[in-house]
Amino acid sequence: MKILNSMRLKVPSKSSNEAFVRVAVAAFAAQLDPTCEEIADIKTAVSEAVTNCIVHGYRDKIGEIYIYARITSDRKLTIRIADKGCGIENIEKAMEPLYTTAPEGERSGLGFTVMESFMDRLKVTSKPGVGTTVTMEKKLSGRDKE
Amino acid sequence: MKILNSMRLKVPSKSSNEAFVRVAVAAFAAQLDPTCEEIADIKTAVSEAVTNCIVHGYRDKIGEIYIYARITSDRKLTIRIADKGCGIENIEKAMEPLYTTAPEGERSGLGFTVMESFMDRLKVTSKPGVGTTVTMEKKLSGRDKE
Amino acid sequence: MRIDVDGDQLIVYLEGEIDHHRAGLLREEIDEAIDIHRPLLLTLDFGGVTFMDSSGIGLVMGRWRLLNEYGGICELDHIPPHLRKVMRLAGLEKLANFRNS
Amino acid sequence: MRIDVDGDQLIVYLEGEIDHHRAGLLREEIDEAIDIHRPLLLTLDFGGVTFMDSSGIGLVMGRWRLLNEYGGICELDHIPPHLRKVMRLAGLEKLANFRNS
Ligand SMILES: Nc1ncnc2c1ncn2[C@@H]1O[C@H](COP(=O)(O)OP(=O)(O)O)[C@@H](O)[C@H]1O
Ligand SMILES: Nc1ncnc2c1ncn2[C@@H]1O[C@H](COP(=O)(O)OP(=O)(O)O)[C@@H](O)[C@H]1O
Repeated sequence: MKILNSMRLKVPSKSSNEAFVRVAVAAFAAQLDPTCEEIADIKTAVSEAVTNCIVHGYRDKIGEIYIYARITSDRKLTIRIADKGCGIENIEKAMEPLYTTAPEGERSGLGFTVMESFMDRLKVTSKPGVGTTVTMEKKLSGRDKE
Repeated sequence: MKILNSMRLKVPSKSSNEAFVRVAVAAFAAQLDPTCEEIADIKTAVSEAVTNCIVHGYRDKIGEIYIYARITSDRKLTIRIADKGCGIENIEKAMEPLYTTAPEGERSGLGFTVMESFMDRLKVTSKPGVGTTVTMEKKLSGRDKE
Repeated sequence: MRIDVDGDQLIVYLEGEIDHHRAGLLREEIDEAIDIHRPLLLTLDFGGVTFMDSSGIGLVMGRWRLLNEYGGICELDHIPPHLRKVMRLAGLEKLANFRNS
Repeated sequence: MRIDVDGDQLIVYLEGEIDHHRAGLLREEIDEAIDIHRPLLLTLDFGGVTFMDSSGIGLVMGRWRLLNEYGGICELDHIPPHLRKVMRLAGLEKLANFRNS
């Protein structure tokens, strides 16, 4: 599969960047001429992943969030979002719907569930004390050209 | 001056990234709640700088374009756009209105002129064989909140 | 965001994008109004919402709990299609009443 | 992009964003039409253009030169405010006629 385009983005873990990153990734994905629903799906999944870096990964400190995105000739969008924060002890448990370690912050425990349902594929790798990387894939439908 | 937020973006020098980068920088600048005219100014200046990396810096090859943007507490947006391309021999001459080394590509020689007039400050540093860096600043007006 | 009081009912007209960044601010404003008026019915109107991630679910569940504490109920109104997709994941239909959706 | 022929006149309705990426594609299409019809008046209508950088100036100047070669003239119509800012930098008012702007 040929890589058609790619981008790397790095932002500090400030909550105002949740909106910025999801718009930036959506603008990147625009090259594949996605439908409105696909754009909304992508924005929502990206928002979840970035929020997790801010809320859980770096919790009370500011660190860097690393975003990589690429599109390939099979119309597949791959997004990788990583932090060098606290990491996850038990990934399987963390991915269970409604499981959250931050109920006091009114987290619903549905971030991973949203990422899984709105994208085609989700992979989470993490190491306590080292950081967390989330990789998501979505194949975009070919939209009819006017 | 306190740095409120910053972002680093890296994309290959493909012409489809002209649109992507200007939208991404505009989305970043949105935190300062700019006017429509300010957004248009920023997008146009960014488009010129990115196009120059693609058309002149890397000419017939693909290289990386490095974008850095930050906002400070005085509502100043700083944008740095750099390539590791061919560089510029004579910066002063290059910045003259209507001067272009690529008339065959229908370049108008107005890229730097646009950057200078649409932003408050423009600084160009370049070294032949090493690359070119363009730094632009614009102070955004405080818009009345509804 | 506009908040209307109508007898025992509090209607919150949400708008724009609801993410973690904004949910905190919204929560404060809504809870202040709940604290003052102690409504028996809280209506969260999503008609003007253009984006929402799971932070919005946290916002709804949190308010639902708050009203539940003193016997109030919560309903969601005018949910745009894409938000419904997120709400369905949360099973919110079982918690709060859906109207005009 | 729509291109209309009206006697000796060719009207090009430009739309969307004009940057270096798109200018190349637009140029090809417009020049093909010019080649076929040899218009005495080329009208570039910018009414539908939402963004333009100096690549658009190159596009206008290139077409202007092309028409000039055989005695045709060029006019620009419906230029949105922000585009006018770019056009003014280029002194395009002196080259082509501005209409409805
Ligand atoms: N980037 C991360 N760094 C550390 N822990 C994380 C990260 N992302 C998720 N987690 C852990 O996984 C749990 C579940 O995440 P998620 O499904 O997104 O729900 P929520 O964010 O609402 O808690 C979190 O509560 C947290 O403990
Ligand atoms: N990033 C760059 N790398 C190498 N040369 C550049 C770069 N940017 C500008 N130049 C040189 O400066 C000249 C003037 O640039 P500019 O004012 O943007 O006009 P134009 O892009 O239309 O030629 C270019 O023709 C080129 O020779």
